[in-house]
Amino acid sequence: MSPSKVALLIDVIAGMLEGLGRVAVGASSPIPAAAAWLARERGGGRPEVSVLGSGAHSDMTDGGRELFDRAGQGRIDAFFLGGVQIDGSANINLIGTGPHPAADKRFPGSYGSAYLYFVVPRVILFRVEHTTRTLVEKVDFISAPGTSPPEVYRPGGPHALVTGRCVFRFDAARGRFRLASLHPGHSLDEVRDTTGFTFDAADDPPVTPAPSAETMALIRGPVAASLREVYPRFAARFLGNHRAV
Amino acid sequence: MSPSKVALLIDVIAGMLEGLGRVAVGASSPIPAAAAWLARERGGGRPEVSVLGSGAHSDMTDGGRELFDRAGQGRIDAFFLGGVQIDGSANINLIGTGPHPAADKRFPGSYGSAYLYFVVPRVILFRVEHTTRTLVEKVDFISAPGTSPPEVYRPGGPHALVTGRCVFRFDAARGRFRLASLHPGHSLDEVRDTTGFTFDAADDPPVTPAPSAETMALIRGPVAASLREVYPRFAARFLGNHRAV
Amino acid sequence: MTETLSLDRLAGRVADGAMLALPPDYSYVPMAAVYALVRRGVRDLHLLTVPQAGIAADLLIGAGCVATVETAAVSLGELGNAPRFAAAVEGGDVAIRDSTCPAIHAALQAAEKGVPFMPLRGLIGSDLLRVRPDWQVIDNPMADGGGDPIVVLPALRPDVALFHAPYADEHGNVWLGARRELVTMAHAARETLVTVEEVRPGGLLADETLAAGTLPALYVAGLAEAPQGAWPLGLTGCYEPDREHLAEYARLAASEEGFEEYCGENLIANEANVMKGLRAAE
Amino acid sequence: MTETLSLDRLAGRVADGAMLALPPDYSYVPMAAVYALVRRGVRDLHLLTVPQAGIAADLLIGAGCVATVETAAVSLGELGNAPRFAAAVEGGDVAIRDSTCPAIHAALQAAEKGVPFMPLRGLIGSDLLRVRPDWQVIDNPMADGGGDPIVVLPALRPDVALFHAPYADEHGNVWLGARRELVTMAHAARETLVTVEEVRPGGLLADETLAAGTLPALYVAGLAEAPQGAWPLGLTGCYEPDREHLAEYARLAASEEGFEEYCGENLIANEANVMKGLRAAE
Repeated sequence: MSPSKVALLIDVIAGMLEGLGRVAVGASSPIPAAAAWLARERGGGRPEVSVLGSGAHSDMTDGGRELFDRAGQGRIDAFFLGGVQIDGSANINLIGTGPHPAADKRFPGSYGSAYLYFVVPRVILFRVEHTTRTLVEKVDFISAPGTSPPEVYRPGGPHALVTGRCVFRFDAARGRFRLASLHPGHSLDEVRDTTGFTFDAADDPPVTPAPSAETMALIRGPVAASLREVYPRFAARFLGNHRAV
Repeated sequence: MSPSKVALLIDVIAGMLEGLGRVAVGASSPIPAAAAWLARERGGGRPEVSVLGSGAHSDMTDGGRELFDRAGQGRIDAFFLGGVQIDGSANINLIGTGPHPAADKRFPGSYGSAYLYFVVPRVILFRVEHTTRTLVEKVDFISAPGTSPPEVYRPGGPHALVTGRCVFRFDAARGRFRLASLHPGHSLDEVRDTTGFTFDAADDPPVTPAPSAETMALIRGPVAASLREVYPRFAARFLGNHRAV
Repeated sequence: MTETLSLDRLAGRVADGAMLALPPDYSYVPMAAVYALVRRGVRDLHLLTVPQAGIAADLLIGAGCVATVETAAVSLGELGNAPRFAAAVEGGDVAIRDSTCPAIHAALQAAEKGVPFMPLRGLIGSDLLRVRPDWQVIDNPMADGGGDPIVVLPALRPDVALFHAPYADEHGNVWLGARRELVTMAHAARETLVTVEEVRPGGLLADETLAAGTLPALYVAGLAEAPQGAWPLGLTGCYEPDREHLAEYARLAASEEGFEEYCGENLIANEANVMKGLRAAE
Repeated sequence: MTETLSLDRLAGRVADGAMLALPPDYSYVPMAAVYALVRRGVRDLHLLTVPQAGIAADLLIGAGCVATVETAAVSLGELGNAPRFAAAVEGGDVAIRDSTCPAIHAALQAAEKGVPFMPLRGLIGSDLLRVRPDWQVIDNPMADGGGDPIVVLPALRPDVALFHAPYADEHGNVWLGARRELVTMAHAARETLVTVEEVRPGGLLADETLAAGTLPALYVAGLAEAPQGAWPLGLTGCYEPDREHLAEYARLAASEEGFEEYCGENLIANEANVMKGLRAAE
C-alpha cells in the first residue's frame, strides 16, 4: 500500500470519529489507531483514545476485562473490527473458512467481536484486502452478526466498512451496505467485480476526498509521533522519517 | 467480664478451629480473633488467619468483596457471627427488634451474614450476653436462617453457639442446639432460665475445661502480642501488660 | 475529561434525589465532601453504602438529606450503633432497603459489566428476600434437571460515586491503592466525584508500580482538593482517626438536640479547616 | 501455604488432563514453565487461554500436550496465525471450544464469586452460541413482562492457573502490578502455580503501594524461581521480547518438521538458561 493510500484511509476513518467522546482501538491496528489520534488532534483532545497493548498509551488498570466492562458501561463510542470474511449483512467471521470446527483454514478466533459488535454504538469494519475472498455473500461462520431482531439488546453495531478500494456505509434498517465513496483510481465496476455481496450504490458514486494539506501536516506530525512509539515498524514503512516543520 | 472468663472463651473457641486450613474473623471481634491466633499457635501456623479491618494483618488486596469471594471459593473454613437475637433453630437477627422496617430498636444491619452463614462450613455463633433478650424462641427478623431445605445450596452453617454461660453445639439434623458444656460457676437450671429457646442437654453436662498452663502462656505471649497490635484497648483491659517469660 | 472543582462546587454536582454511593468507614471516606453536602442542604438522596457505612451516613441521615438508605449496616463501630440512622429508621423518617455486603458488591459488579443482574448464593430463607421484592429467586439454568434455586439481584448503578483519596495526578488519575471497592463503585456509577489530599504533578499511569493502584481519569468527572478530607476519620498511610472527635459525635448524636449542636459547631469549622489546608499548601 | 519448588517440580504439579489457564501474550506468560511442561510430556490438557494466547498455546498444542483448547483466539500477533494451533484444529487433532474474550473473563469471575453462572450481553445470533451448547439463553428475570433474551455462561474453574511474575516476597505473595486478569485467574482456579524472576526478602503486603499490585500468598500453591522465565516473550518493566527468536519460531513452526527442529534445539537449552540464571543469582 502506498503512503498516500495509508493517509487517505487514516483521514476517512478519522472523519467517522468526529464529535465522539471516546474511541478504543484493538491491538495491532496501526491505521485505526492513527485515525483515532488524528480525530483527537482535530477535535482538540476529543475523542479520548485508548489503544490496547500500547504500553504507555494504555489507561486500563483493571486487567483484560476492563475494555469489555467499559464498553458495557457505555463508555466507548467507537471500535474497529475486521474479518476473515465479511458479508453483505455485515456479519463477520474471524474464525476461519469452511466447516466448523475442522476448518479448511483456521484463523485465530473471534476475540471480543461477539460482544463488542453489540454494545459499541459505532463499530467500523476495516479490511484493506477487498476481494471476493474477503467480502463474501454469506460468511462461513458468524463470529458476530451484523443485525439483530428487535427483542435483542443491541445499542451498538456496524457503522461503515472501509476497504482498500472504497467506503461502504451500513444501512441498519435495510440490513445492507451502500457504497459511500470510491477511493481515487477505483471504479464502481471494479468494486462490483471484487465484492462477493450485492450492495446499494448511486450510478456515479463520489470519490473519497484526498487528505487536506492541514490533515497531512497532522498525520506527519503528532500522529506519526504516536505511531512511532506504538507501531515503530509501520511508521517507518509508511510515514518515513519526516518530521512536521 | 473477668480475664479468666476471657481466656476460657478464647480457649474453647480455639478448640473448634483445630485442624482447619483458614479462618476469617470479622471487624471488632477481639475474642474470636484471639481464638484464631491461639489455634494458629497450637497448630504450628495452621489455620491461617485473616482478621478484617486489622491494617497490617490484612491479606486482602481485591477490595471489600474479596472476603465474600474467598468464602464462595471455599477458601474459608470458619467464620464468626453474632446476633441481636439468636433463636433455637440457629436463626440469627442482626437488624433489630420488633416489626420491619420501623423497628422498636434498630441495630446496624445484616452485614454479610445472609451469605457467609450459607457458604462457610463452620460458623461459630458468639454472643457473650446470654439472656432471654438475646437467646429467643423465634427471632423477629431472620437475617440468616440456621438451616435450609435440601434443595438449597448450602455447604456451610452453624457449628456452635458460645455465650458467657455455656457452649451449645448445633445439631443440623435435628435443627436444634444441644448443650455441650457449662462454663465454671454456671448451672443447667440457670442456663434454662436465661435461654429463651428449648435445647437438648444431658442431666449432668460437663464443665468447660479451664485453659491449661501451656495455653495460658500462649494467650499471654504471642496471642496477646497480636491483640495489642489490632485491639490495644481490649488487650490492655483483659490481658494486662504481662509478657510471657 | 476530569474537571477540577472547589469542594463546594463538587458537592453541588450531587443532585437532589441522586443515588449516591459512599465507601465503608475503613476506606477513604469523603468526610469533607459530606459536610459540604450537609451545608448545601442536599435532599432526597438514595444513599447506597458500599457495603456499610458509619458517621458519613449517620450525618447525612440526621441532617435530613436522605430519603432512602440501602445498606448492609450503618454503625459507628466500636462507638456503638449509629444513632441518627437508628432513630430515622425507627421513626420511619427514611425508607430502608436492607441488604447484605456481598449483594451490594455483586450488584455493583453487574452495573460494572453492563449486565442487568448478578446471581448470588445464600439469601434463601433470609427475611431480606421478603423485604427486597426487587431480588428474585430463579432456577439455576446450569443445573441439570433444575431444582437448584438461586437469587438474582438487579444491577445497582449509582448516579454518583463519591470518595476521598490520598492524591491524584494532574490528569485526574486517582491513586486508591488496594481499595478496590472504590474502583468497582467508580466503574458502576454514572459519574464519580473525588476529593484528594493533594494533586501531584506527573502521571500515575506511566509508573508500573503506581498504575496498579490507580483509577484512570476516564471515570473521574470531578476532582477537588480537600486536605484532611477524611477527618474526623483517618486516611490509611496519611493520618489516624480523631477518636476524641468521633466519641464526641457519638455522644452528641444520641439526641436530636445534640446532633443539631454538633452540626452547628462543625459544619462551618470543617469548611474553614479545609480552606486553611489549601492556603497552607499554596 | 505456598510451597517453593524447582521449575521442573512446579511443572510436575500440572496433572495430565488438568484444565490449565494461561495468560494472554501481553501479560506475564510463564514460558519457562511451558517449556518444562513440554519436556515432561504433559498430556490431555484442557487449555484455557485468558482470553487469548500466542506461542505458549501453540507450543503446547504442537507438542501434543493438549486435548481441548478453549479460547477467544490463538495467534502470534504481528507474526501471523499460530501455525500449530491452526494445523491441529484443521486436522481435528484438538477439540476446539471457541469463545469470546468477555465470556472467558465473565466465566472466571463466576468461579471467583462462587456462583454457577454469569450473564453476558451480546452473543445472540453468533454461531458461537451454536457451537457452545454449554451456553444458554434465558429470559432476563429483571425485564418487566419478559421478552429480553440474555446469554448465561457456566462458571469456569481451572484446575491450575499458571503465570510468570517479576517477583514474589519470601511469604509467597506475588507482585503482578496492574495485570489483574491474573488475579481473577488465581481466584477462580483451584490451584495457582507461579514462576518469578526472583524472590525478594521482606513482605509485599506491609507496603501500601506494593500491596495494590500483589496477589496474596493464600492463592499461590507453588512458586519457582525462573530468571528470564518469560523468554522469548518480554516481561514489562524487565526485558523486551526476543523478536528474532519469535520470528524463528514462526518460521520453523509453519511445518511439523520445523516444529520438531525448534523443540529439539530449545527445550533443553531453555532449561540450561534458567539454571544458569539461578546459579548467577546465588
